[in-house]
Order: sequence, then C-alpha cells, then structure tokens
Amino acid sequence: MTKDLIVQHGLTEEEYQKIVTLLGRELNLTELGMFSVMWSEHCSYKSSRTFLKKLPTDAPHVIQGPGENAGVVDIGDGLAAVFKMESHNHPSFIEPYQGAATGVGGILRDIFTMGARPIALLDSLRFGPLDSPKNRYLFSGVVAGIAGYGNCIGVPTVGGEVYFNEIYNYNPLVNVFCLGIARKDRIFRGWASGAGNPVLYIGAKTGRDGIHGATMASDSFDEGSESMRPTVQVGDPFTEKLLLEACLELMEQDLLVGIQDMGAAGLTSSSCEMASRAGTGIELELANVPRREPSMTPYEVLLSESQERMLLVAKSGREGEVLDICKKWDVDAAVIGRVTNDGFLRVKEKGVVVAEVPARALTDNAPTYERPADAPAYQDALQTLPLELVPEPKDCNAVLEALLTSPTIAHKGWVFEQYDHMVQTNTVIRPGSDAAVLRIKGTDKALAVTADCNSLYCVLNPYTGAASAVAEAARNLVCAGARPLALTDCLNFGNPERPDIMWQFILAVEGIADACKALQIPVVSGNVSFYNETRGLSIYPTPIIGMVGLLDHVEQAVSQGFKAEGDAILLLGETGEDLGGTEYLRAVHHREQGTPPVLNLEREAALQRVVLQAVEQGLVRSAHDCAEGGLAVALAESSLSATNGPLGAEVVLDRHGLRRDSLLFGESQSRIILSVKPANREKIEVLARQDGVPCSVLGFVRGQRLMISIRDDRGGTALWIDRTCDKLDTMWRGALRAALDTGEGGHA
Amino acid sequence: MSISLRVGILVFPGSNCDRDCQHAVSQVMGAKADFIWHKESMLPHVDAVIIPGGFSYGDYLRTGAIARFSPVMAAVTRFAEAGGLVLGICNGFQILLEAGLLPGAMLRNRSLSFLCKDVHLRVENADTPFTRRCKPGQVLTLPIAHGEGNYYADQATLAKLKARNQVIFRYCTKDGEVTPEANPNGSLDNIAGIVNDAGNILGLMPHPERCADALLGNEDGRLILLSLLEAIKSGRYAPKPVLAHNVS
Amino acid sequence: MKAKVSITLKRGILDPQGQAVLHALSSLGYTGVKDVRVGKLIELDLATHDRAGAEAEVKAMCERLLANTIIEEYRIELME
Amino acid sequence: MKAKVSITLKRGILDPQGQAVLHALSSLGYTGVKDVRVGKLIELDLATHDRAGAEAEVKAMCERLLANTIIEEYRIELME
Ligand SMILES: Nc1ncnc2c1ncn2[C@@H]1O[C@H](COP(=O)(O)OP(=O)(O)O)[C@@H](O)[C@H]1O
Ligand SMILES: [Mg+2]
Repeated sequence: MTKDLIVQHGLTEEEYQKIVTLLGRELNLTELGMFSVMWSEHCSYKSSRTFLKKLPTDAPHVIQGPGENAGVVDIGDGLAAVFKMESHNHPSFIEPYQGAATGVGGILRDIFTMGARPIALLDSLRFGPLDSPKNRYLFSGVVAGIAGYGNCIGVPTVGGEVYFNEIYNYNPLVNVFCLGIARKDRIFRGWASGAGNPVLYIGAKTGRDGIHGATMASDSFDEGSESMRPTVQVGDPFTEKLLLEACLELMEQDLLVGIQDMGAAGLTSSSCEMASRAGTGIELELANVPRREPSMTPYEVLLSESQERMLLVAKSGREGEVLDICKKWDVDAAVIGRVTNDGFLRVKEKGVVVAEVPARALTDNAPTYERPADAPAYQDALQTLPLELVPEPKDCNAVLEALLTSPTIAHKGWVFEQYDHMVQTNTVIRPGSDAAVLRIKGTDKALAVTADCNSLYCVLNPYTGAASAVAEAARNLVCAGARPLALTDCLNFGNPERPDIMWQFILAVEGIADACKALQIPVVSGNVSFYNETRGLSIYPTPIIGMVGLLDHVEQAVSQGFKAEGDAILLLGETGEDLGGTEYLRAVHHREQGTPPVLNLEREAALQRVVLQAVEQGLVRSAHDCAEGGLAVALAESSLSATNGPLGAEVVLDRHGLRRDSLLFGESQSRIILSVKPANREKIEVLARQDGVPCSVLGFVRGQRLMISIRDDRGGTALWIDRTCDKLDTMWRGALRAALDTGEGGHA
Repeated sequence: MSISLRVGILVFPGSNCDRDCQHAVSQVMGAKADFIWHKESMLPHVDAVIIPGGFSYGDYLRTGAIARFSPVMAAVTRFAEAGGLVLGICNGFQILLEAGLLPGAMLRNRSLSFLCKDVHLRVENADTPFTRRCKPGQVLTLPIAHGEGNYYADQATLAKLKARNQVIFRYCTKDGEVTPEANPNGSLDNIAGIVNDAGNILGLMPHPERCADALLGNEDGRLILLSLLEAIKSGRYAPKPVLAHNVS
Repeated sequence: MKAKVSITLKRGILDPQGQAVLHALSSLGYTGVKDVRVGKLIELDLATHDRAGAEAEVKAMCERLLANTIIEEYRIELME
Repeated sequence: MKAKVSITLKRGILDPQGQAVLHALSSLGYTGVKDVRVGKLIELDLATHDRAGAEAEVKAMCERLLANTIIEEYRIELME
C-alpha cells in the first residue's frame, strides 16, 4: 500500500500500521476504503468519544441511550418516543437543496429503523448574512430541500431555529432532528444476531453516489471542495415513503431480527456495526446488491452512500415474506448474505472473497484520541466588554425595531410556511411559539419539541453557552407546558486537531453534562460534526440541543401569544446587567464580545418547576421565555403572536439601578413571561415564593399598542417604548422576506 | 352519526393524508372509514370515496398524473358515474383533474414555493352534498399545504363553471372579500374548490380533515365532512347499481 | 432509438417559473433577455428502430401521460 | 434571436422522476421504453442578433443561474 493512497484515504501512517497489526497482514484497496470511512472522524468519533462519556445518559424512563440509531424514552401508555438529531453541513454547502433533503431523509431512517413512525421534524440552521447572494442561495435552497423531502414523505416540520452570522459564510450548518413514536415492546435495534439468519438489502438501487461522503464530512473545506461533484447524492422522498411503510409493516409482522439504515459509509458501516453489536459476523455477496449503474467495483458498492436503503437481518426462513411485503410497496429487495459466528465481515463478489476483516476492527478498534486542548490567546480579549464604550440608546423604539427586523429574531414564517407543519393532524401548537406540541392519538398525552443554541454565547464561554442551550431548550418546553424528558445533541465544531477547538469542545460537553445533571435531563442520542472550518476559519462552537418533553394532558398545552385583554403580565426570574453576547450588542453596536449571561442552574430548575406547576394547575394563559432581544422583544413577540391578530400591552419595568438597555434588551437567563387571568395572579405569586423565584407584575394585556415604561429608582416613570402593534407586526413578519428580496439572485 | 355510513379512503403510493382522513372520518365524525389500496380494481361497499392529500407517486412529472392510471381510479370513475359522492382533497383534487373527472388543470403556485398556512374560504354554493351544512357566503378558515394549487381552466370552461354554480369555494379575506391579496397561489378567479357537472364530485385544495378536531383549534372542516355524511344519509346520493353488461 | 420530448406551457398561460428566471437574470445584469419560458425535457430510450412506429407510440405516450394538453404542448424529436 | 437551453442531470446522478415515469409508462403497456431521464427546457428570447455574443452570454447565464452544474449539464441551441 503506497503512502499516497493511505493519505488520500484520510488515514495516518500510525493508523494504517495499527490496522496492519490488527489484521496481521497488508490490506487490499477495498479494505483500505472500508477502514478509511469507518475510522474517519464522522463514523468513529475518535476525537470526541472520550469526552462524550461525561454526558449523563441514565434515567428510569430511558429505554435506549446513545449507541443505537436513535435514543428511546418511555412515555407511558405502552409507547416510546424515539429521537435523534444529525448534521448535514458539508453536503448542504456543496448542493443546498439536495444536501438538506438527504439530511432529512437520513434522520428519518434513523428513526423508523428503530420501529418508530416519524411524527415530527425540526431544523436548526446557521448561515452567513443575507446581504450576500451566495448566502441567499444557500438559505433558500436548504429551506426548499427540507420542505421538498419532509412535505413529500408526510412528516411535519414543526419547528427549528435560524441564526445569521458572518462566521457561517463559508460553512453553513444544517442540523435536522426527528421524533418518532413506537410501541415500547417493539423497539428494533441494529443487531445482526443468530448465525445463519439471512441478510437482506431493501430500498433504492446502489449507484456511485456520495462515495467518500463520510471522509468528506471529516475534512476541512478548501477552494477545491465546491467542485467535488461526483459525490453529490440526490434524495428521493417518494422511495423513502415506500421504504418507511414497508419497514413498519415488516416490523408489524415480526419478521426481523435487526435492522439498520445505510447512512454514511453505506453497506460497510451498516453491516460491520450490526455484526459488531451482536458479536457475530456477516458474509455478503455483492453480486446480489441491486444496482443502478453498470460495472461498479466492490469498492464502490461497499462505500456508496446512495440514499433510501436499509440492511435487514430477517428471521431464518421468513425471507420470502419479507420479499413479498417489499413487493407490495414496490421496494427493491434482495437477500445479499447471512449472519455468521466467526466475527468477520466477509465480502464476496461472485463467490470470490474481496474483503475479509473482523467486524470489530472496523468499529470498536478504531483509535481514540485525547487531542491537545488549550484556550485560544484571544479568549480574554473576547470576553472583555467595557460597558462605558456602549452608549445607552436614546431611541429605544428604534432599537426594538432594529431587533425585530434582525433576521435572527424576525418572524420565521417565510421558513416554516414552506414546511407542511400540520400533516398527521397532531400539531396542537404550531411553529412560532417556544416549542411545538404534538398530541399523541389514542392517548390523552402530547409531546413538545424544541431545538436551541446560541453560538455567540458559546464562543464567548463554551461552558456557559452550552449549558445555556440545555437550559433554554428545557425552558422552551416548560413554556409549552411540558416536562422535559431527554435530549439529543448535535455538536458542530471546527477542526479538532486545533487545541483551541478541542478546548471549546471539552468545555461545551462539560457545560451540557452539568446542565443535564442539574435539570435531571438525560442525553439519549447525538451527533458530532467536526471540521466545520473553511480556509482556516472555524465556526463558532454550535452545540445544538434538541429536546423532547411530555404533557400528561394535551389540553394543558400553552403557547406564547397573549390570549385576552385585561390579563396580567408577570415576569418570573430576575433581570441583571447581562449585555455580553446579546443580539442587541451585535445588531445595534456591532460588537460580539463580553461574557454571556450568567446561568445559575439551581435558579433555572426552580423557575421551571414553578412554571410547570402553574401550567398544571391551569393558571397560565401564555408563557414565553426571554431569549435573544431580551424582555422588550419577548413582550413584543407575545403581543404579536396572539392567535387572532396582535394584542397590545402596557408594561412598567422597575429600574433597580440597571442600564436602560440591560433592562429592555439584556438577555439575563432564567426568565419567563406569563400572562394570566387577574384572578390567578396571586396563586402564581404564592407558587413562586415557595420556590424562591422572583415574580413581578409587569402590567396588562391591553389595547393595540406595545407600551413599555421604566420607573426609575426615585419613582419617576417614563415611556420608552410606544409603537402600534400593527407597525411592529408588519416589520417583524416582513423582515426575512425583505432581506431575501433585495439584490440579485444566482448562485455564483 | 349512524355507524352504518362507510367512507372509502384511497391509498396511493405517496399518499400521506390517508390516515388523517381516516382519523377525521372515524374518530372525529363517528362514521366508518376503510382504506382502499390503489391496486384494487373494484371498490368494496362504500357510500362515498375520499381521495386524500399527499404526494402520490412523488408528484413526479405532474401532480396526480401517474396516480390517475391506478386500477382503483377506473373503479372510482364508475362509482362517480353511478352517482356516488367523491371528495378529492389537495392531491386528491389534482388527481381528479388529471383523470378528467373535474375540468381544468393545476399549475405551480405563483410564488413557486410550497405554502402551508390557514386561509379563508367563501362558500359560494351551499347547495351541494359537500356544503349543505354551510350558509351561502359563509367564511370558513381552513389550512392549505401545497406547491401546486394554482387552478387553471380556459375561458369557456370557467364561464361554464360559473354559470352552473360549480365554483364552491373561493379564497377570500377574513371578511369574505375575494381579492387578489387573499389568493395564496394565483389560482384563476381565486378558485379553491369546484364540483363536476353532476355535482357529486368535489375537489378542493384546503384540508378539511386538518381542522375537524377541536383540539387542533379550529373545527370549520367538520362542516364539510358533516355535510358529506348527511348527504349520504339522505339517500339521494346512493350510487345506482350498475349491471355488469352495461359497463362498456 | 432515442426520443426527445419537449413540453412547454401553452402560449397565453402565465409561466411563473419563467418570470422568476427572467427577473433573476435581469437582476444579474442580463438585461438583453426579453422573455423566458421554462418547460420539461423528457428523454426516452426506446427499444425499437422503427421510426414511424416510434413516433406514433411516443405521441400516444404524450397524449396519455407525458403532457397535460389542457395547459401544455409538446414536440417530439427522434434520433438514432 | 432565441436560445433553447436543455438541462439534464449528469450521468450517474439519480433521477427519481425519470424512474417514476419509466415505471408508469411500463405499467401503461409501453414496455419498449428502456430508460427515461427528465430534465428542464429553458427558452430565452434575446434582444441581440449577434450569434457569438449570444452564445457566450447564454453560457454565462447557465453557469451562474440556469443550471446547477454540480449535478446538471446543459446544452445550448441558438436560432433566429
Ligand atoms: N428553521 C426553522 N424551521 C421551522 N421553524 C422555525 C425555524 N426557525 C424558527 N422557527 C420557529 O420560529 C419560532 C421562533 O424561533 P426562535 O426565535 O428560535 O425561538 P426561541 O428563541 O423561543 O427558541 C419557533 O417557534 C421556531 O420553531
Ligand atoms: Mg432559540
């Protein structure tokens, strides 16, 4: 094996030697290809594995934690929630529509491979600013791709998030989350058990798609990447819909021993992972693999990342029934091998062995690294924010308008109206509130879902930023009336071979772990995406948290919009001088610096307890967490999100010695705005007092204007924000479209 | 609702509102709902047929273009010719157009993007088996979710549709005004739903099954489903038995 | 032999896709474009070598499936 | 003059639409169709009469906007 070939396959000399030692011989090219993908960062988690062990993964309701295709938690009534999140960043940069579409296809397969019917999707997106034509092209292409796939297959996309920042100019992020529901006693796993059992291939035919996709995802971008054309995969949601129905029917008929989707590294990863989990081997005959293109080599067939394919291990003697069901759904299917008990993945082409390696050598024996980690030299400077250089705004109306029209805060209707967010008729709370809520038919329950991360907080302080992402996700669920059950993460970082990036990663994982422990939320699945770096510039650390919560009674679901004139507006939690890392500082003062808002996990837990109790006692008409843009933006959002058109608010804030901008636009954590019937106000105050959570009455839902006054410490009151709801509504709802409509099109 | 009413819901490869329709008809409205597989060449005993939304055959080539050749569509055509009630929702409407059971054709939305949101509809004709529970001119709120709902027909066809009151729903403002701004997809004359000559086949783009259940915050879709079920009950739309030798 | 079927919207039917492309081209500075129409191109690979037979068969495919003649018109080209 | 741009998926790239049409044609009884590829057809109406200039310009339009050269290839035909 030449050095060049080894390097081209993304392996180091030491890694190659390790393989030779494992096998006791040199590899052939096909085997080199197999190791190259399985030992890539993407498949092996070699830089992250050690640290991910810090995440808490246990709780009584956890049925399946990390390590399978998706995590599974018990939700009662004999049912389980199955969910996971995954990144498709690099493919979406190369071809936004197909990259995003196939990302959706992949995460859906991860869910239905576990025996669950997918019921919801979320998408977390990061792009450079929309004043660049290229970013507009990427953003609209990605949204269209997600819509194209999710809408066709009939799984509603019910939420997500979008942030815009220069740092994503050359490395946008596309993370997709999927939630499914399965019968608790019928969870399927990727296990190739039982020597002699037949191995079947079902789904789309294999072509030369995405060969080396997995290694590509583990590689930084350079100028040449945009021309890596042959690797682009095209999604076929129609085929996936048939595959989904066929798989669920196969599971219903109890014909399967194990099943796994063919994702990154296709046939290679699915077969060696299934064998390795079960401690068995698999023997494949490639000649039986359905193909789309002539004269493919074993190397290509094994590494192809053609979409919409599954690998099954059927019960012995039942393969005929499997083939029949596939035929009913017009899904291609073939027996391509059998389970053995020698621990080898043995691949034949027309009877001739073309690769033969221990399955575990490809999976468990992959190297792990504790790469050097160190804070970057610029970190201190980044965290310094001389507040005296930030003038207090004179015109707070203008600041509010600037924030409401900042694409990161602006209403995301342009995005989610392209998504079918109602199909399956479960969407009780639609996108546009803190969390979406889906009823579970046949029960009284509902699930709430959200995805969150503020990566500006994370670059300023990876530990606090990541912990805040967990806290915010949980807070969003609680605002919807749900008790957080578990989370999945998608950790997007730069190049792990750089000490500063490893430092960010390790701190972020610790932040997530500590927040999970404090809030008692286990991690049940996740994904790491490293090498989000172009021309030496890394993205901000972006550990996105997808979280699922349970409502025992669907009627309890709460949305963020005000409900009725006269309701009292309450603030739970406390406002401090938290301007570092805020959207206000970024959008108005063009500074990305400071320390992110302080997060006190005990206070956060208390706040969430109080709000949940209030919701469960039926005291809450609306709930909304204070996030980007602070109190003023949160009030505006509640006002503008009222179901039948805006409802105004009259609010007075006590100064408490704070700067005006901190009070209005600061992003202190652990704050939730409630609106309640005046008669229920006291009951909530009692609940809050019991748990030591500050609770203040800010004002009332009233009229058609948003009016926010500030009472200074001497008792004088001045009106700082006063705008008609209609004006704010038009600006907020129109901003994203306006940003997209400016300038020329094209994707050059 | 009497338990004897049976609604058949077609299932094509790529249908994705089939289960939603079944839930609305059976769990919400209390009638019986049976799935009918696209490969069936005979309908089982049903009192009405719903062609649900979705992306039959992936919407490849044109929406509804491939589905209309399914064996089941020949059976639906015979059922409709014998007077049976057929309701096509969204992709179901598109299939009915392609099959020639309703006049006109569907173009891509003017915006070129898929659009999912609530819209207002004015009931233009409350004297049909699908709208008898509505008041003439009543404004309903229903969700749409489609990429191709831009209805088109030539001038002669449009004139005929209007003359015979076959336009059943138009997109309108919340006060019932039919304006260009209220038109979400560019459809001709703000048309959202039409019936055939005989009045027993309705196609509409909005989704009544998505707003039949109070839990989802809006029950306007019930009016359409209830109308359909009551029309069946009235006995006026029982398909006439067709003798085998009469089928040409 | 091969058949190439070009399917376009009939004249008189608004082509929003064409309009969008026209708009995008002009904002990219291609102001010399007066009109744009977007259609479909279907390439068929046929087993037969009989030209007349192929022509008739492809025409039938167009009428039945490939084109919707209410809104579209089609043109067939055959080549070996 | 007019330009006709034919845009097709590159060989090797999956064409789900073509496969669906192939399948539909064969179940309609057109079993002599061996393969189907579906592409786009863009007809441009140009102000110029300069053939060479038009060719270069349309090529630029294809590269920048009309074709997605990562997965598609294009062919340009010009006519008066
Ligand atoms: N990419 C997206 N896809 C679908 N819905 C989105 C997307 N981005 C934002 N939304 C929806 O818009 C609303 C506001 O989003 P965001 O500002 O991130 O809320 P929050 O700060 O409360 O998490 C949420 O309901 C969210 O689900
Ligand atoms: Mg958020």
